[in-house]
Amino acid sequence: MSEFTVAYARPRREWLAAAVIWSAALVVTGLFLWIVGDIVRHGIGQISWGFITAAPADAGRAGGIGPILVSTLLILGVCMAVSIPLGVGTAVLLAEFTSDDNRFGRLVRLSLDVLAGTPSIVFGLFGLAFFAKVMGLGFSILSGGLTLACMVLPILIRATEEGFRSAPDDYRLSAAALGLSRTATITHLLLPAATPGLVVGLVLGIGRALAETAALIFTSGYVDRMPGSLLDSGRALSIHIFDLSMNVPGGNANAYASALVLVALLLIINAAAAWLGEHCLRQRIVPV
Amino acid sequence: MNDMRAEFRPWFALAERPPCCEPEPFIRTEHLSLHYRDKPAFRNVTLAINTGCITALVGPSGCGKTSLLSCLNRLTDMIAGAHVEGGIEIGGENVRAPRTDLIGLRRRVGMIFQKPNPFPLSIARNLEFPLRAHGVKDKSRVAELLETTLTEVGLWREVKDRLNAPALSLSGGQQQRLCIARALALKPEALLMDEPCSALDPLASGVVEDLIASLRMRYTVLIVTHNLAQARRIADHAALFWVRNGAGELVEYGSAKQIFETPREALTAAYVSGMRG
Amino acid sequence: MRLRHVLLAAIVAALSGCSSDEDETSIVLTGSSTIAPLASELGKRFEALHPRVRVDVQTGGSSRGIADARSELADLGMASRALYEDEHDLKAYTIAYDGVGIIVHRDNPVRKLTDKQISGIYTGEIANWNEVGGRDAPITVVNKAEGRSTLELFLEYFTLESSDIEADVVIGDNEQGIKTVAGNPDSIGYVSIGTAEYDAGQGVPIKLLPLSGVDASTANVRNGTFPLSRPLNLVKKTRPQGWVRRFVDFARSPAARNIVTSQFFVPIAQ
Amino acid sequence: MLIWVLRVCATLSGAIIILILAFLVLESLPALRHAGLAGFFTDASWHPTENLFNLLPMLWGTVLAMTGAVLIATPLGILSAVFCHYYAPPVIARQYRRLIELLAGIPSVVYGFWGLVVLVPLIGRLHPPGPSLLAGVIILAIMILPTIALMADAALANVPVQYLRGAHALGLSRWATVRGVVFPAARSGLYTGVILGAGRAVGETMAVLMVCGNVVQMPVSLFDPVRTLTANIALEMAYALGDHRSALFVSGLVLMALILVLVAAAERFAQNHIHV
Repeated sequence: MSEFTVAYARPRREWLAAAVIWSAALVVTGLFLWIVGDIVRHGIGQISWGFITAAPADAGRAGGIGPILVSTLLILGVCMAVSIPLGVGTAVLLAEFTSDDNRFGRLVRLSLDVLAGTPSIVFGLFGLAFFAKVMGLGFSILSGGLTLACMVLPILIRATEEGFRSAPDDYRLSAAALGLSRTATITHLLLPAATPGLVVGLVLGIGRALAETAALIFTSGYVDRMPGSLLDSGRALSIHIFDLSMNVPGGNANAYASALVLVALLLIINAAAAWLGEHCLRQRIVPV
Repeated sequence: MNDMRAEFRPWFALAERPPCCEPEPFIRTEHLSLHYRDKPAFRNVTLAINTGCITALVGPSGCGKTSLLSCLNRLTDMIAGAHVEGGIEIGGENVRAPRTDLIGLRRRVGMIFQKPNPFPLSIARNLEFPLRAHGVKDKSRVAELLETTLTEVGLWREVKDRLNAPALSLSGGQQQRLCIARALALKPEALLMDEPCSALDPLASGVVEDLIASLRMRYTVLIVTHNLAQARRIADHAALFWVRNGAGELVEYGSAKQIFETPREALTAAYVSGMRG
Repeated sequence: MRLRHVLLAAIVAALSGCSSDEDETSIVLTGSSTIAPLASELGKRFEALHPRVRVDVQTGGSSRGIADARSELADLGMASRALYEDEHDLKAYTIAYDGVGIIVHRDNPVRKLTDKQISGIYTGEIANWNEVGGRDAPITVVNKAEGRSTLELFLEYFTLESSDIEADVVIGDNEQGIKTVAGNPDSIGYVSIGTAEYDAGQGVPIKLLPLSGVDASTANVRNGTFPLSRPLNLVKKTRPQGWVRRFVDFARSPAARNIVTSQFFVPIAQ
Repeated sequence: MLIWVLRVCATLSGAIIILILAFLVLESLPALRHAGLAGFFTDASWHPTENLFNLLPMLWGTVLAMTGAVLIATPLGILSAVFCHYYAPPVIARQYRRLIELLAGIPSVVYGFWGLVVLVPLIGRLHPPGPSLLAGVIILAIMILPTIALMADAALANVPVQYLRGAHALGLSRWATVRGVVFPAARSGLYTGVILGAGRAVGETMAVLMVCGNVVQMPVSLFDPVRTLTANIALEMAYALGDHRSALFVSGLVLMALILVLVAAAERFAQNHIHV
C-alpha cells in the first residue's frame, strides 16, 4: 500500500499545474487584448473603404494607405517567392541528407542561428549596400523583398526542418523498401507530413516580414506613390506606421488605423497560409 | 467459410504439396555477414533461395533473420553504422556492387514489414503514388493495376467503395494486405516478409497467411516467422538460424519436409519439436 | 508548366513595369527623416504641376543626405542642420527653419527656466524640481542621441560638451521625445517647436518653456528672435540644373510656403 | 540532381551571414584602425564625437534585456503551447493559437508605441524615470513569446500518439504525462523555439529603442535605463559621420560576436543535455 501513497498527493499538484497553465494563457490573452484593444479603439474610427484605397495626403495625416498596402503585399510576395524555395530546400538538406555530426550541416545551422539573431537594422544597412548598390536594384520593392527574405530564412528553415524531423522513420523505411526515390519520398510523403512545421515557419516569417521596419527603411524606401513595377520604391505599412507615430506630428490616428489594417491583413494571410498548407500539401495526408 | 479455414487447417499438407520450385536459385548469398557498429547481427550466411518458392527463415529472436532481409534489398544502407560483408546476388545481379540501381532493386524485391505500415494517405493513393513514382503515368493503367492487385490480396470487395478513405482507418489485417498489394502492384519478382502475421489477430493472420500461400509459384517469397506451424503450413524450404558466439548463424537449410520431419542437426530437431527456442 | 510561363511573364511584366514612359525624369532626394515628410509633400505638389517628373524621397538621416549628395547617388541630399566647416564643397539651399524648444509636462508648475538653470539640469547639478521653484520631485532629463543635430544645436547654445550631460532618457525622434515627456510629469526635454506646438494644441500634456525670455513659438522663429533654430537644407555638390533646379526653386518659392507651414516648419523669409 | 539543388540552397542560405559579416567588417575598419579593438572595451565612456568608444555597457544592456525576456517568455510560451494541446477545450485552443499567430505579426513599432504610451508611464509611476531595463524586458518578452509558443506548439503536435496512450495506460495524470513524456519527446522543438526567440530578442531594434531609455550606463537595478547595441545603431546612424559611423558598425560586429558566443554555448548545452 505505502508505495502508492504518492497518488494522494497527485490531485493537488495536478490542480496546481492546471491553475498555472490556465493563468499563463490568461496573462497572454490579457496582454494581447490590451495591445490589440488599444489599436482597435484608436484606429477603428478612421477605417473606411476610402482609407484602404486612397493615396496618403499631407504626409499621411490625411488620405488613405492604398499604394502602401500594394507595396507591402509586393514586398511580401518577393520575400516569400525567394525564401520559401530556398528555405525548404535548405531544410530538406539539413533534415534528410545530413547527419547531426555532418560538418557542412553544422556550419549551415550555425550560420543560420547567427543570422536569426542579426539585428534588423544591420539587415537594412546590408541590404542597402548589397542589393541596392552592388546589385544595382536601387531603392526598390525588389531590394526590400530580398532583404526580408534573408531575414526570414532562418525562421522558415528551422521550423520546416523540425517538421521534417518529426515525420516518422517508418515512412522513410517503407518508402525505400518500395524502391521510391529520395525525391519522390520527399515530395509526396515527407513534405506533406512536414506541413505543420512549414506553416508555423510561414506564419512566423510572414509576421516578421510584415512587422519589419528598420530593414525596409534602407531598402524598399519611403516613397508612398503607387508602385509601377518591382523596381520602384514603395513604402511598407510598418514604415508608414513608424513614420506617422514617430516623425509626423498629428499622425497618431492614422498610425493606429494603419496598424489595425496590418493586423487584419496578417489575420487574412495567416488563415490563407494555413488553408494552403492544409489543401495543397496536406490534402493527401489523410488523418484517421 | 473463409474464417473457418483459418482455424481448421490441414496439418498434413506438407507431403502432398505440389512441386513448385524450379531448381534455379533466385537469391543467393555468399559468406554474408552484418554488424552494427561493434555488435554483430549474423555472420557467414551462404544460402540459395529457389525461384518461385516460399522459403521460411525460422529461429529464436535476435538471430539476425530480419537483418538478413534488410541486407537483401540494401535497406541496411539507411541504418547508420551497419556494415555488410560477403556477396549477394539476386536474379543474377550483384546487389552489393556500388553502382547497383537501388530503386530498380527495391522495385524488383518487395518488402513487407512486421507492423503494417501504410502511408498516412488514402487507400488508393497508397498504391497509386508508388506506381507513379516508378513511371506508370497512364491513369487508366494505374486504375487497372489498383483493381487487380487489390483483388489479388482479396481487398477489392472490402474497400472498392471507399478508396479515398484513409488507409490507417483499415483494420490491422486489411492494412497488412494493403501493404502486400502495394508491393505487388510494382510487379516484383521476390518478396521479403518480416513476420507479416505476428502483429495481427489469429483471424486476420489466417487471411494474410492464405494470401502468402497463394503467391507461390508466381513470386519468390522469403518469410521470417516465429510461428513454426505457419512455416510448416506454407513453406517449401526452411532455414534455421541460431545465435552462436553472439551472432546469428545458419544452422540448417533444406526442404521444409526435411527440416520438419527429418532434421539433420540435433539443434533443429530440438527446435522444431518445441523443446528449445 | 503553363503556370510557370504565366508566372515568368508576370515577373517580366512587373520588372519592366511602366518603364515605357521614356521621357519621364525622376528626382531622387535622400537624407534627414525630419525633412522627409515635407520633401514628400513638396514633391507631390511638384509632380502635380509637372506630370512628367517623379520625385522620390528616401530617408536615412542627415549624414546619409550629405554622403549621397557628395557621391551624387541622390540628386539632392536632405540635411536638417547647417553645413559643417569641412562640408563647404557642397551647396546648401535652405527650404525651411525648425526651432528647438524646451518642453516640460503640462502639470509642471515651473513656468520658466534661465539658461543657467537649464544647463545645470542637463549637467546634473540640479537634480530636483524644487531647486528651480517646482515640486519636490527628481528631474528626469530627456536628451537626444549623440550626433543628432538638435543635440548639437543645444550643446552649442549652452556651451556644453556631450559628455557633460547626465541624461535619464535618450531619445531619437521628436515624437518619441514628446511622448516620453507627456508620459512623465517630472521630465524635461527639447524638441522641434512646430511639432510641440501642434501636439500641445491637440491636447498632448506638454508645454513649451521660453528661452532667454523669448517665447518658443514658430512666430518667433520666423522673425528671428528665438535663439535656437536650425535650417532645413537641400544640398548638392554642383549647382543644380534642369528639373532639379526647378524643384529647388519651387521649394524655396512662396508657392511652397503653405506646404512648409502645414508640416509645422517655419518658411524662409522671401 | 536533387541533392545538388539542395546543396546550392543550403550554401546560399549559409552564405548570407558571411556576406553580412564581411560587410560589417568592411564598414568597421576605419574605426578599428583609429581606435583599436581594445578601445571599444576600455575607453572611459561612449562619446563617439569625442572619440570615446566604450561599448561594454551596451553589451551588458543587450545581454540583460535578452536574458530577462527569455526567462519570462520561455515558461509563458511553452505553457501556452501545453495549454493549447492538453488543457484547453478545442474551440478555445484554436482561438488561442490564432491569437498568438497575430501577436507574432504585430510590428515592433506598435509594440514600441504601446510600450511608450502605456507601459513606460506605468513603470514611471512605480519608480521614475520609467524608460528602463524592465520596460525593455517586458516588451521583448511579449515580442518573442509567439515565436517560442508557436514552435513549442508545433513540437507538441509532433509527439507520437503512442507515447500519450502509453502514459495514459500507465495511469499517469495529465501534468505527469506532460512533464514526463511530452517535454522529453518534444525537446528539440522547444529548444529551437527558445533559440529563435533569443535571437529575435537580441536583434530587436525599434521597440527597444522606444522603451529602454537608451542611456549608456551599467544598470544597477531593473528600473535603470539602458541602451542596447541595436538601439545604439538605430539611434545614432542617422547623423553619424566618419569614425562615429564606423564605430556604430563595430557595435553591429560586437553584437554578432555576442550572438556567435550564445549560439555556440547553446549548442554545447544541447549536445550535453538534449539528445535529439
